[in-house]
Amino acid sequence: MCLAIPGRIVELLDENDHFAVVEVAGVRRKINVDLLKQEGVRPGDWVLIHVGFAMSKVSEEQAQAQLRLLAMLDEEAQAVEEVQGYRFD
Amino acid sequence: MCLAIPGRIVELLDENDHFAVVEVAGVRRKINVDLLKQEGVRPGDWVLIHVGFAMSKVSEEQAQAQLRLLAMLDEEAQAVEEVQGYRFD
Amino acid sequence: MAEATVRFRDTCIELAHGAGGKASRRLIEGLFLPLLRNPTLAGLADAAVLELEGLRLALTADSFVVKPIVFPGGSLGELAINGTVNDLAMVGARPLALLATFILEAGLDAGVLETQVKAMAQAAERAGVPVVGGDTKVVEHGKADSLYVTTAGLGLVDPRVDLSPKAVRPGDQVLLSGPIGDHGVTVLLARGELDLEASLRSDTRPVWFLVEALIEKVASGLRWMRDPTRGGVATALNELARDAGVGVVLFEEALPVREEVRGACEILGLDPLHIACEGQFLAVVAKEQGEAALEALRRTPGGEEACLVGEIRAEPVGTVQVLSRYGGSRVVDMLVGDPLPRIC
Amino acid sequence: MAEATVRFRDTCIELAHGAGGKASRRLIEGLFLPLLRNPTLAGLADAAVLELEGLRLALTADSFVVKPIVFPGGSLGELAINGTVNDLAMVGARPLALLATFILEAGLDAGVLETQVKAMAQAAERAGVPVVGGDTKVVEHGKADSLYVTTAGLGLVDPRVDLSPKAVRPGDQVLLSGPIGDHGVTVLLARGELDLEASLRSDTRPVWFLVEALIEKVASGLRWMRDPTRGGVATALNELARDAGVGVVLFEEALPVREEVRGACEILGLDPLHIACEGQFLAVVAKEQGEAALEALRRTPGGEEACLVGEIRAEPVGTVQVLSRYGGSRVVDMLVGDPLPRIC
Amino acid sequence: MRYVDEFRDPVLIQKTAEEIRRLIDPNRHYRIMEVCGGHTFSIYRFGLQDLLPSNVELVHGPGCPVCVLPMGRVDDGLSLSENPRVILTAFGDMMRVPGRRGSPLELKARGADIRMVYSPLDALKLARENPDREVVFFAIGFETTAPSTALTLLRARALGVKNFSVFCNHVLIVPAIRAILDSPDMRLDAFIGPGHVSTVIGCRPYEFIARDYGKPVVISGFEPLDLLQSILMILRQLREGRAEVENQYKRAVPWEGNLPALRAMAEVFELRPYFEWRGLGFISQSALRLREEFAPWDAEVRFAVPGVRVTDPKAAQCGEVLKGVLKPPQCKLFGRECTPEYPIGALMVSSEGACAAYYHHVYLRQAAEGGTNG
Amino acid sequence: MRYVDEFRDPVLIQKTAEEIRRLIDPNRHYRIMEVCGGHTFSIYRFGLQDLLPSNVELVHGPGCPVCVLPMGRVDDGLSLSENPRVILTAFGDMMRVPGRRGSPLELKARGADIRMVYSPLDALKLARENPDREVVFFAIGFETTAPSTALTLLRARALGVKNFSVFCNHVLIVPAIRAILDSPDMRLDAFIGPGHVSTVIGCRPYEFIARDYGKPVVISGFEPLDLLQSILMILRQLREGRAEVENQYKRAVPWEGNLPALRAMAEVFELRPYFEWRGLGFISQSALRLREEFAPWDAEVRFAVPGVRVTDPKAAQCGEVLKGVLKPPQCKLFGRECTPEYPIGALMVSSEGACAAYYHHVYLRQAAEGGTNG
Ligand code: SF4
Ligand code: SF4
Ligand SMILES: [Mg+2]
Ligand SMILES: [Mg+2]
Ligand SMILES: [Mg+2]
Ligand SMILES: [Mg+2]
Ligand SMILES: [Mg+2]
Ligand SMILES: [Mg+2]
Ligand SMILES: [Mg+2]
Ligand SMILES: [Mg+2]
Ligand SMILES: [Mg+2]
Ligand SMILES: [Mg+2]
Repeated sequence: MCLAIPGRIVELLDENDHFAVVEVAGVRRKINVDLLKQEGVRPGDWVLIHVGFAMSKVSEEQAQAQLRLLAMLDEEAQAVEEVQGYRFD
Repeated sequence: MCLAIPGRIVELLDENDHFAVVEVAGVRRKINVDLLKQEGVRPGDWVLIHVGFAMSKVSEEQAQAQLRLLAMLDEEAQAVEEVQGYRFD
Repeated sequence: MAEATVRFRDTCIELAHGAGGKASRRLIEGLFLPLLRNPTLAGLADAAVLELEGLRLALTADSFVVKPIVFPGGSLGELAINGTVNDLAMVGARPLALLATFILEAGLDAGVLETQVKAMAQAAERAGVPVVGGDTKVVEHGKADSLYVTTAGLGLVDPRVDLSPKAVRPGDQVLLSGPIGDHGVTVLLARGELDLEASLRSDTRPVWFLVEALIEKVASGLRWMRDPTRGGVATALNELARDAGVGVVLFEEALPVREEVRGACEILGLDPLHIACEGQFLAVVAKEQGEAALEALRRTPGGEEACLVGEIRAEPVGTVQVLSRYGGSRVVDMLVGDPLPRIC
Repeated sequence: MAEATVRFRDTCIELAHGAGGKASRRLIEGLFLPLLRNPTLAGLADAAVLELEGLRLALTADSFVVKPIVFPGGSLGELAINGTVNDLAMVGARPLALLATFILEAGLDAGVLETQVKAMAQAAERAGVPVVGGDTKVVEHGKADSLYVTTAGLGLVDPRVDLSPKAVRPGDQVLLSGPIGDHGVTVLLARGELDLEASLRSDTRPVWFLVEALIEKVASGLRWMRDPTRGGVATALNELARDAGVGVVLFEEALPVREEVRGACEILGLDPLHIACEGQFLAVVAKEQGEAALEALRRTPGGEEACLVGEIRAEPVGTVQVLSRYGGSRVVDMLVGDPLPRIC
Repeated sequence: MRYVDEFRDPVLIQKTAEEIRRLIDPNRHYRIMEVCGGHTFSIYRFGLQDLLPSNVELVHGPGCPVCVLPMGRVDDGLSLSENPRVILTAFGDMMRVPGRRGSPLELKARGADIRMVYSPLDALKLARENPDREVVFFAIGFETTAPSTALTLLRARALGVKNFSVFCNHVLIVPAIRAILDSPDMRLDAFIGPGHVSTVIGCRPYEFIARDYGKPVVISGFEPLDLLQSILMILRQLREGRAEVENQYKRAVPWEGNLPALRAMAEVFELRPYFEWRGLGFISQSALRLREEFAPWDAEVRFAVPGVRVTDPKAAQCGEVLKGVLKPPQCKLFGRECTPEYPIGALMVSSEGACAAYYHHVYLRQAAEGGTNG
Repeated sequence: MRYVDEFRDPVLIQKTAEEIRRLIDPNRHYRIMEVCGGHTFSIYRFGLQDLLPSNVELVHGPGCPVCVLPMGRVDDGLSLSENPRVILTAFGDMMRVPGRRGSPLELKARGADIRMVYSPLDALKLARENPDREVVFFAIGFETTAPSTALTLLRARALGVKNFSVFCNHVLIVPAIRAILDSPDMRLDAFIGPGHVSTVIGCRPYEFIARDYGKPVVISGFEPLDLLQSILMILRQLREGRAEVENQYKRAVPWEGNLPALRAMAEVFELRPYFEWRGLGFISQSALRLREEFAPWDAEVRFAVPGVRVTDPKAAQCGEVLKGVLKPPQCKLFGRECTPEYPIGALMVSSEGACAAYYHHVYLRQAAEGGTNG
């Protein structure tokens, strides 16, 4: 359920920041960004898009951390430790 | 103006004789015969049809008389007399 | 490509532009022909003829949108086969293969489609031509009226004939394969809007068998043929008169019109000469061979009612005249617009 | 005629029956083929091939109903020409002549028609094929959506090739002439309902020039071709897998898909393998000649993006599998119904 | 007796034509107006001019209902179709008549719901079949047609049909004839009286023509023999110096007309104080409107009708042609700007219109005879 | 970083898969339910089963919004389209879902005005563009989708749009998971938690699963690396005897969820006391309806909705499949009466439905491998 797609904010559309243009692999659409009011969105931010709404911001930091972690999976000892550290805290 | 076509009544359609079926060269249509109420129409009668209404009865007698008259046009002396007699009286 | 001159000036397409009369001709000559021009383009002919390795191939296509799709004596599907077979026959071509494409309205009852495809299969078998391919598209509900069928046909032109308006000469005879207007009047009545009833049937049928008989007998004297579909005999002959630079004369008394067709036309103020046929054709033959041609037609099953209906004259160029027994004459033009009942 | 067995059981025609996927196949195989059966009937092939006096003639017809009628990179009229030229090309036939029939909606702006006919004239010129005939019908306002065009084509099959699913062998290579899905996604976005924008253009173009290059180079090794229009690459290859009794394997990484097409498909939950192309084709060639074939395509203008996308395997029969770099695999079926966005 | 072919008999036609030739004074020019468009059509349809001596000139009158309708009325009627609830119905005759924004057919092509009917009763039926729509009947026609509209309205009232109404354009032929007689251009010798109108109004209403203006009137049928005989009867009157109303069409026209028809008309309609005719201008008491009791079925009451007046194109001489003052080809637009394919005036639309009839039956032949550039 | 291809990296995928293989106990059978249909789709789409040891079994859960909608609700919604004033709008996902009288697509084929929208905002826009029509949005979806409906309704109210309404079928995933956990058939070892739902509700609502039922939950993204890593994290918990809620999808899911979204939902919706789920039966407090303040925009208030209950065909085992008790091919109709071409249950319609996914990605291949009759 709930197909959601990461897209990049390329433009904020109105004064009250209700709408923004996002781009997904060269495809653009106007979406509603009211759900990210608190955090605020800016051009360049990545967001998850679902049925024309931005649902959450996508964190590059977290993404890099995940990929780093997985890359180290075969560096065994270290990996075990890290993966355990990745447990939710 | 006023295309009207001779057709033959083949059937009366309702109790009050509002409608009848007429036939024109094998083509049939339901028409309204209210305008001929006074004279009355019966199957076999010929009527002039205009926009779905019977406008008048067609008299075979008058038609025959006309054709007879025209046939005698070259029987000159007689014709002259007859044609004058055909004048409306 | 050099910029073509579009002479079509109507701003909006109307039914008349598809009715086969003057507006159709305006659209074809003013827009299609200038834009698509090339040496083979058929223009207003029934089929295009194309030379390939010594063979003359005939190609034609027509779309069929008739309403209702089933009517006494035929159906849209049957028409779609016969119409294309006949267009091939009109250039002297034996039909070899047909293609059929369907535009279906979403929501169409599958049984209705099946009936139409069956009618097509039967008509194709009767005409002796296989349907070798096709296509199906479905458009949204309300974006078509049940179904539209387009057929295309490939034929091989009989090597013995060479048909063209340019071959027509004063003195030639005009033959007609049978009574006119049956199809058009049948469909008009079948729509039900006019509330007229008559025991008429569409004349839809393949005429290749009749054409073949004609070719066998009088190939050298055969000048031109045309199936008088939309626009009727009057339009077909007006086009001939213009394209050939001749006058055409019809003998009113000789024109075969069934009683019911005449009756419906009287009621509606229409001229049978403007009403479509779907199983008849006009043929112009050299005077010397007129008798033989007529006999060949009449001897062939389905050709019994063929008759001589007119002749070609040098003048007045570009007109079709109808001569009556009593010496009156009238000029019959191409159909203007769709045939509309004249009533009041 | 023996009573044919109609196996089509759907009660009502839906858009899916014209979408080129499973429902289309069901309609064609269940209704059209049994009723119209004959030795030449093309069935699901792009074009029928017919022997005449030692020549192999190809015949094909398609109706075009695309909305909107003008979209980035093309138009209905352009599609109508290219689509038929390409269907001829897919059986190895050089296009010789086209026919075009029009179903026009009363009220259509004449300028719109002119634009489409011009697009057709230009496309025909680009493809080097004359439009030799046609037909025009007008239906009442609201009984069509602007205009529908049907084109039929005649081609001459190159004597050097003999294409058929039956010629396909395990080990053969699957080539693709360029990136997929451009047309389908462009049109989907051009409808405007989804409010998506991308700088995509339809890939509509004639591919005969590419096919010709292929024939010149590897005629003997060319087994089968197909333009993956409605239903896309997945449907075309599933049909091949079934008709040839082979398995088809595609290499996920090798499939050329433009970024924007990939993006739109991600957003809408669609698979690019189900999206229509109008200027690409699939070719199966003998393994030994795969390299030469690819080179021939890439050397020809418009073929630069051609690539090897898969191979034929003996098993599993009747399936198309996509293999990913990391060892995963998935089966891709024919399109079921019209491609519908998956959203929530 | 089928009342058709019998009156097209070649032998009798020749005989009658010969008698006409025998009767005329070769030094006199005869101008006879056939009032009715149906006669105009028959004359061309049967090539009757070919049978008449060249000094017997048939002049086409105003009896073509679509021809005399001013373009403003056409536009008024068509404006009703802009209401999406309205189904506008009209006879086939109306469908190609040009309004300012196109003919009914053109508006229909662009999406208006305009339908052709054969009878006003069919329009009423349509209303009963479409209770959620408003069906308006665009009524046109002379006294022949008006009774059918009247009966249809009486029926609508009796059946309580509330979504049916009539846009009434019925006109009366007799005031139009009087207007022509009063025109200073008038150069007519006699009238062929309208056969079908007369089945309703009878023969008496024409008596003033004979009495006050001294012009013979012969009420005529529509077959070749009818028209030839009527011409013969007129020529006899002229030769004998008589001016009377005679009834050639006795087989269909009773002297008194049709009383039920006249009664129905009287019940439903009243005279408009004046009405504009194309070309003839305003003629008082020359048209009908619905009585107040029929207001619920009167489209002019129920809908906002703009009431536009549109002047014909300057060069168009429809009015002069309608009055018989000019022959169609004398109009500067004839055959050039104005053709049956692109009509400017209604006279070029209806096959009963003088211009269309002349175009098809005379002009085309003459053009062809004059060369291929015609 | 594009957040797509990076998570499909073949080297990392192989590494993670290897780590999974290294970690498992070959003598143990692992049954892990992916709650979310999006996960089901990804698993098949990327062929992830091929990468997993055969004793790691992924069980498909109830997280496919069209799958869990009982046919009665589908019929109720579709019945609205019988009103000719109504334009019924729905996501593409709904269009092929069978109701008793056909799917939305079939009804549309027969003339109903049913349109696909990408966003509820598009339905609202349609309403503003068609002021003379009634636009109804057939709302489906879990907590991910409900906020968008809520915001759309708030917008409709703010703009005063009166011809827009919502037929609300939003359901909540947490009560459904509890129902599965409480089912006597339950034999699951752990859950892959729904990533996109969690962007709204955060991670806390799953804690009862770990705490009360002792099952690990890992909230997961949808790319191959996300799912493999989540399985790895679950296997680690199981190996270490832990049962915790972990968040693999940290790049998108905040622990607390999305407060504005939760607030909008609370403002517009209230819990239904109970709601029927296909296969799972009535689950209390498992769905949302519009609050009384939104009655003017509530299609169930504004229109007569029949409220039909339709039992699934007897042999259909959608419910058992939805609960993870049966695998799709264990349903007697699977692949025979029920196929993607002729679906009987919604699970065979949506590409997120367990049956459709299994059919396309497993069954077809197996059938082919088993010979051509498959
Ligand atoms: S030619 Fe045309 S404009 Fe002139 S009088 Fe006739 S209808 Fe009127
Ligand atoms: S196969 Fe069909 S009927 Fe059986 S569980 Fe799946 S969707 Fe339901
Ligand atoms: Mg023809
Ligand atoms: Mg043709
Ligand atoms: Mg038949
Ligand atoms: Mg034809
Ligand atoms: Mg096709
Ligand atoms: Mg193809
Ligand atoms: Mg084709
Ligand atoms: Mg282009
Ligand atoms: Mg094609
Ligand atoms: Mg044609």
